[in-house]
Amino acid sequence: MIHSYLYLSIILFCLGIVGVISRRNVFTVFMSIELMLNAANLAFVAFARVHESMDGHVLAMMVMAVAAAEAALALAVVILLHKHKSKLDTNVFSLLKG
Amino acid sequence: MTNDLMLLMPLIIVGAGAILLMLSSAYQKLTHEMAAYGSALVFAVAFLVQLSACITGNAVLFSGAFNGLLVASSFSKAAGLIILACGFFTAMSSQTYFKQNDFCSPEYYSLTVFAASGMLLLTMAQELITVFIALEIMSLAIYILVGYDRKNVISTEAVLKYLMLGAFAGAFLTMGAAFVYGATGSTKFVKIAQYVAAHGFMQTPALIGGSFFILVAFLFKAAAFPFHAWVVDVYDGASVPVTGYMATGLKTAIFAVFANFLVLDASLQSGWITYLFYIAVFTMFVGNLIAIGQQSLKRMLAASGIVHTGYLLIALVAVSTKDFTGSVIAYYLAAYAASTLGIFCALSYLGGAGEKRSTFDDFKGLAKSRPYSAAAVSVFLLSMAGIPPTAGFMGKFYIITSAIEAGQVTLAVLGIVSSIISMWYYLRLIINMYFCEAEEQFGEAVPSNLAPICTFVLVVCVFAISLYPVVI
Amino acid sequence: MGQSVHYLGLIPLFPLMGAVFIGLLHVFTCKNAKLPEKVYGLLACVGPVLSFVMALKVFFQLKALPVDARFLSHNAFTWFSVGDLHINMGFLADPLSCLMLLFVTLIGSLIHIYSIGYMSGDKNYGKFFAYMNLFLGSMLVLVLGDSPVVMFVGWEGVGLCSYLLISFYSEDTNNVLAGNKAFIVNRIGDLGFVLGMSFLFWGIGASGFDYLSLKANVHHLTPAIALTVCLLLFVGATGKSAQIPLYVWLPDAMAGPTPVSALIHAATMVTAGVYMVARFSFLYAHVELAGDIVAWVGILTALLAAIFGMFQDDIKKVLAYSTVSQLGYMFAGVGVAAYSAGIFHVFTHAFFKALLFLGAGSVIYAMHHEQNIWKMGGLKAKMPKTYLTMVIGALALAGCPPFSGFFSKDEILFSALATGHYGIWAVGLLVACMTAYYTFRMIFVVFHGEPRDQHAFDHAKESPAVMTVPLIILAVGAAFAGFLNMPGVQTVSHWLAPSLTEHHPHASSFVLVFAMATSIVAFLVGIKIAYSKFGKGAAEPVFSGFEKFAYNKFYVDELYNAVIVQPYKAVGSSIWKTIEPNVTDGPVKAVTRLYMMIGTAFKVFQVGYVRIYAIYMIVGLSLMSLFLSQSLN
Amino acid sequence: MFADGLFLGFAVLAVLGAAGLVVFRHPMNGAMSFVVTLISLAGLYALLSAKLIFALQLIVYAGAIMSLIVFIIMFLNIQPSDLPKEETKLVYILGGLAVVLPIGLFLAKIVKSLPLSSTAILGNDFGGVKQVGLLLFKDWLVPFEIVSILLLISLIGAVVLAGKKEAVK
Amino acid sequence: MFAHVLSVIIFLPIIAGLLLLATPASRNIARFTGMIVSLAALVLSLDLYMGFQSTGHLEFVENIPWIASLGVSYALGVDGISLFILMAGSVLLPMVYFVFATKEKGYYANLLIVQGAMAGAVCAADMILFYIFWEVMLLPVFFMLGLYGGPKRLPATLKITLYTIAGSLLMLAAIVYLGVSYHAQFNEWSFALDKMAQLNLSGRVAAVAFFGFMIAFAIKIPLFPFHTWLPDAYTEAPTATTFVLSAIMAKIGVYGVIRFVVPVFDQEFARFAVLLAYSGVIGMMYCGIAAITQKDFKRMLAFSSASHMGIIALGVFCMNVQALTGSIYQIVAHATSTGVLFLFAGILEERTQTRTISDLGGIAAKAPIFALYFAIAMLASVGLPGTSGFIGEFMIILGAVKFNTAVGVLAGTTLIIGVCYMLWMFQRVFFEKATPKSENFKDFSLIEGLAFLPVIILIIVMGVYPQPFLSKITPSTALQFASAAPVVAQAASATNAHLPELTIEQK
Repeated sequence: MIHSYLYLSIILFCLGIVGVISRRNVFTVFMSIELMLNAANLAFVAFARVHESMDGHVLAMMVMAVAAAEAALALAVVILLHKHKSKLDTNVFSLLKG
Repeated sequence: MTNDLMLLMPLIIVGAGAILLMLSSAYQKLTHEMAAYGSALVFAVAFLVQLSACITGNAVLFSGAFNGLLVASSFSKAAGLIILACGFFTAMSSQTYFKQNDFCSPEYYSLTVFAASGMLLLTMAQELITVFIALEIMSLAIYILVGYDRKNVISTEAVLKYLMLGAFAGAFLTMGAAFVYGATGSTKFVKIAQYVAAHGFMQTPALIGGSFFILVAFLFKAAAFPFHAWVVDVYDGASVPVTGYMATGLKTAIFAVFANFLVLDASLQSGWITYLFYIAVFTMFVGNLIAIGQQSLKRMLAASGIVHTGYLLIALVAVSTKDFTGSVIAYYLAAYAASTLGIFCALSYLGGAGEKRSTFDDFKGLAKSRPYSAAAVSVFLLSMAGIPPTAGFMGKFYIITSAIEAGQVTLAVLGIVSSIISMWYYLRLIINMYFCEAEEQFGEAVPSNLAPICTFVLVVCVFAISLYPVVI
Repeated sequence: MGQSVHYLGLIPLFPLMGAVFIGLLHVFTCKNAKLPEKVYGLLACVGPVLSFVMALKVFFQLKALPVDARFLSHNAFTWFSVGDLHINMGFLADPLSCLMLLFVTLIGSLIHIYSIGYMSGDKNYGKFFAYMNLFLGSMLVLVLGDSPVVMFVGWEGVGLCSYLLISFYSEDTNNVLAGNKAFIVNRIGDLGFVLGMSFLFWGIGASGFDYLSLKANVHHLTPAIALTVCLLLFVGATGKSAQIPLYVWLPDAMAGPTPVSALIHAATMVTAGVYMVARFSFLYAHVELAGDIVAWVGILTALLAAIFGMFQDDIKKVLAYSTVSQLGYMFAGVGVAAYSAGIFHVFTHAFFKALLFLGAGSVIYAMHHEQNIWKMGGLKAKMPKTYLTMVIGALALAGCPPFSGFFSKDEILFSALATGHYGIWAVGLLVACMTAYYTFRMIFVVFHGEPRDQHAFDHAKESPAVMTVPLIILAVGAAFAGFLNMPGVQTVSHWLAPSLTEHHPHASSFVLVFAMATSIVAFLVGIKIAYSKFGKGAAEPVFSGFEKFAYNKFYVDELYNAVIVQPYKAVGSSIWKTIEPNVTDGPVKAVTRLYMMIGTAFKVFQVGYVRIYAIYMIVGLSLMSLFLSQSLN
Repeated sequence: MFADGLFLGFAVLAVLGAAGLVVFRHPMNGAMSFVVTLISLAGLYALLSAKLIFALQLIVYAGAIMSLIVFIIMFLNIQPSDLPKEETKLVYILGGLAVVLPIGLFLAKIVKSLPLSSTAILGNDFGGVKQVGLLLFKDWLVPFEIVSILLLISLIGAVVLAGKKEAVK
Repeated sequence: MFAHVLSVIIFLPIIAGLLLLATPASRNIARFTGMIVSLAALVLSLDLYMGFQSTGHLEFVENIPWIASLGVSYALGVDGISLFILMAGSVLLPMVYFVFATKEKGYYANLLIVQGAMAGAVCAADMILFYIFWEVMLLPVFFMLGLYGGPKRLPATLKITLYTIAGSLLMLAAIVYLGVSYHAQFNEWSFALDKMAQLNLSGRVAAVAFFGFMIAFAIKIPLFPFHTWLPDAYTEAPTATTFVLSAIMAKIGVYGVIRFVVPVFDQEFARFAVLLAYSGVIGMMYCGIAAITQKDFKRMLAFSSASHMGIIALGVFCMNVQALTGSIYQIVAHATSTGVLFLFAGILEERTQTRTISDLGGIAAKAPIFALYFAIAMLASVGLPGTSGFIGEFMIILGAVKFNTAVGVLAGTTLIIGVCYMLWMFQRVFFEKATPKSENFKDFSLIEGLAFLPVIILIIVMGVYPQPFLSKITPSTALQFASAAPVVAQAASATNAHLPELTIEQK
């Protein structure tokens, strides 16, 4: 039964990956990453349930904190990008190549 | 107890120093030069303390309070020393660099110190989430440093790429941690090791998957194939001192934790050897192939960084889980750090305002006007290329020896071949500096003497390290 | 073991020292302060004369010894010694080398004296005498060396000197080319010599590599090796002594000053090959086949050279070809195991050929370096001494009894007949006839008839005493040296016996008489034809058909040039123009090009789109997870 | 039964939300559908009897983080013109799914190999604030402390990168 | 004679050179420093030579542990084989400072460094130490070639550098392999040369390691077909560099073969000896024939040098004491003759401003002393008896004939090939009529004459009275075969089966 939770988390994780690699919209990309983190959290909590130890919960909290920090930074970067090009397209930013 | 405190002291000093710098940077009075000296001081002190702390074997820090999440070992100490030295030289060269480029503010230096604290944590962390957080501390600080030049779209692009992919990799790390937790019921290295010893590695699929994702994250940060693509652009976009810092300190920290994780158990390491083997080979060759075509020096160095990652992976493949000291890895990292930092130090004052000299051709005829700097740069390049009697050679020698001793003759030979391939793009710069006529003058005065001094100190280091024997 | 005498080493040393001394003197003075020629002349003659005196001393000391113990040796120092290879810088004087010693030093001294006059006024006077001394020294090393290796030192030394002296007038490219030709052809022979020595060493050299030990161990040699060694050594001899196929250098060598031609290319150096074969008589006597090959090569050379000789118009070329032909005789002699006969011919030939050359030199000197016989004529009135001496030389060469040439040549033919080599005897006889013809053709054209170039004729006059005196002395030798070994006397043969392994054929006196008679007839026929054609002066003939062919020496030089020289050069240029850049260096070039190509090609992957980088990651990941899920059970 | 029903509902919602996030063109729509996912995840946490996490998920994630994101999206008042024209979006998504499939299967395989265990709701003392808090401050002190550093850094980062010190040319 | 004489010989020049580079010294100071230091090194090595006991084993040994955990140590020592290469360097290099007066500071400094490095490579008794010096040797050459070379120097520089480094890196792998297998067999770490002989290696990996060494040395020597870097490098390099490369550095390649390959890989060596011998002899002929059509006398000398190296290498591969001794002797002889010839070529180039043979002529008349010296050196290089060139060449051919008849005969052709191009060049440059370029060619000054005199005398002495030198060499060479006697003997008998064959074909 617990497996279904894990399958779900896997599905979400994979959807997150798909979001990252298939979208050019900065926001979507970052949110997809958040989605992956959430999938991880779900796994943590599910496993905590399996082991009946609450370490998983703590870990999930930590992940949330990190996610928050990352999100803040990501948004700052997004603002910066928008200031420069007023575009949200990641492909616009490809001056560095070759 | 006091011993634990002593061992933790560098981290404490760095953390406190970082926070102090951050706070004091709120005052308008504090010029960024003072901040530079402050951070340098912090690094220096921490370095000395680290040096004074003598470690043999592993010492669990504050096992009571910290619950065994932080462990200091001779390896972590060595890594810590390298990291702190990198920080020190970065601060110094930054001071000179920002004489010619004005987008600096005191926070810059507090961030370098913060990054260092993250790296130190990474070397000592013995638990996955701690590792994750430390990694993020380090990475976030570096992201900010990379994007520090806000006026410059290039650096913004760099930070976008780095941040996005870094977070992406971080997600894998968490997922991996989750699976490891699911498999073993804990994320502490000790517990994991016990579990593996009890149940075996290949018999625990969740552990395989988890460690797989964790390795992916590490490989990404270490810029191994196929997770290497970002590194060239990000190095290119970042400002010179930051690039140097990333190339050396960050890599050191990553490989420290990588090794720590990999040597948890023999079966775990042997389970990954095959993959690491191929990854190492591809990393070396892809790195070389990217480096060959580059015109910009920073991009070339980034690519060569990939190649060196490959060599370090060889060392990881060859590493023995019994009585692991990591001396080979530490030595190679030190050698590599010395020469790479040296080059970036030199670039930070040779590059000119706004890094107007960045390609191979810009350095033609350097030897005429700046003989000593050219000589220093040549030394660093030779060290990277692994020509004796520089540190780079000894590092390569140790790695090959350990590889062959571990029975990885093929890998050793391939490593040799790749270093043959790499020869050309190192020599190319020397040839430009010495044998070509100058296209433009290097007339402008050196803004300040710190970076030059550091460069020559590092030249000394390159030779000193090469003569210093290590224990395998 | 024969007794050891220390002055043996001095014999070569005197001329060598002289060479060094004169050479340095010349080098350091030629630019600014020129020394008077007299100084050089005197210095130059000291060495040879002293050596000659020493040679006499050696001779008498040997004579004093009992016949079977007739050799003196001197071991100067260990030259080099590695493993079993022990080479001493040792000298050996036995009857054979003593004989050579005597006439080499004698004729050498005479020619040095002659040169004082001949070379007067040459701006490289000093250099010339340095070379001459050096040559004499090397020749003496060759003669006295007690092991093949030491002999080889002299062997190459004389080669070098002949190179230097042929290209003496180095302003003119042709002379230098002639010199190069001589040296290179000699080197081809030397290759044979060296290889021969190597085989000999690995055969029996381990226990001592000097002649005495070799002679002692020769029976240990397997027939195959023995034959190989003989033939290889003979290759060396053909090079040095201008036999087929390596004779081509000698006629060109006449580019050098005439005394050089007399000393090196007639009297001494070119006979080194014969001497060497005689030295190895213990080996050649061992191998019938080798002997026959030597004999046939010799006699054919004699024939060929005689044919060429009949059509030359350069006085020195005539003599050169006659030299080649006489050398052929000598090889025929040693080939049929009549070593003493061969050596004896060497001995007599040295006298009359040196004489002829010096006479020719004196003529050339008088005609202001005109060498074409068709520009001369009637000179006997102008230069009687020269004429007389030359006629003596010519008679000796043509084998007119009782001159020296007759006895020596006759003995060779006789022993060919006696040992049953009829073919060789027949050819030899023919050659004898031809020899008489071309010799007297020359004499008649040069000295008899009307002067063809009046102007030159008017200025021609007898040469100074310093030149004519040696002529006279040589003439005496040429006239009477023959009696030393006339049938029944055989002084020389007996003298040489201890150092040669030969068994004299016991032929009936009829054979002896027959041989003599036939060769006299041959001589008469030859001289008759010559007289009838050129006796009373004749115009320069125009050749056609076979004559033309022979006049152009059967186009052998052209052939060699086309078959060997040009291809060699072509290969050389093709190597570094075509093969080097494309074949040997090709792979390297290809690798570099590939390297650069890949380098530039790989930039494509760094597209700069962050999403693509993420895709790289994921693709890699999914591939790895594919493999991993295999490994999961 | 009831729990299973709830699980099913939440799961479907979560997946749909995630899919929406991936598919929608405008980030705002994406954000909204992502909120759905987050909330349903909170529900799932509750089902897994992780009470504190359930709360945090709602407060921190669905509350703070998402509102921050939405705020920024509004703040930048993105016109459709600013958005990238992703004509090939579908292709990429399908391709991405294809690429990701092996990873998913690999993970699924792992999960399959794990032992089954019930998900019955546990008593009060599991996942409650007190227990988790104790755990947090006793065993997990180090991560807790260093997270503070992390947040500090992100704070600086926000200031440095997005701060309005001088106008960006 | 004091304790660390070898270290001094090695490091005195290196340190002096580095100091010169580090300080803004004038070119004159640099030159005189060079003179003094190299002369000091010469004195020391002469002292060494006198004190040499010719035991056949290493002498003047210094051994200081360096990397204890890997058994790497700073170990030096010379035996009869290395002594002569060391001497060649010490004797020849001082000349350069006398002959070339007006070069840049770096020129002299780099020369000093390369001198020290070469001495180190020859004296090193530890493989790692050897490798370090071996690589360091290359760097000054790289800089001299690139900085002071001819117009087309850059490609030449790159080619020689990459080529050589590629080879030597492979050697590094082989060295490490040896060290590790020593550890595996004797359970102690060591890279000491003398211990490696005890290893018994076999199997494919051993063969690979063998080629790892062989290729490195083959490139350095250079052995056909790895010689393609040579003509460009020798031609473009400044004279002193060409001199160093041809006179000493190439020899260190041969030395390497004798030192590493023969004792350690005796089986592989015996197995591939014939192949190697052929490559040596083919190289000799190939380069010799190529030399005759060269228009540029420096390039011609380059080819001739390559050709001689082929013969020298052949001597090593013939696996008998005569040939080996011969090739060591030839090493010195060739260093003196060809090395000096390159210097003369440099002088010619400086005074006539041309390297084209056809631009020159009649120099013998203009400059008799120069011509005399040149002629003597040339005759030595064509191996005329009485000069140093003959002894070695003769012994090599002798040994080659024993080793394998065909190889021996081919090797003999060097007598002819060598003389062809040399005479041809001599004729064009020194004989014939003077050309505008060589019209007012200045003869040697007294200084130059005296500077070269010792070498010229050495050439003669080594030809006339070689035994004293040989007696110092032979013990070591004999030892070489004492160590690997059975294998080599069996191999020799295998390759020496030509005698019966011959008998058959004669019957």
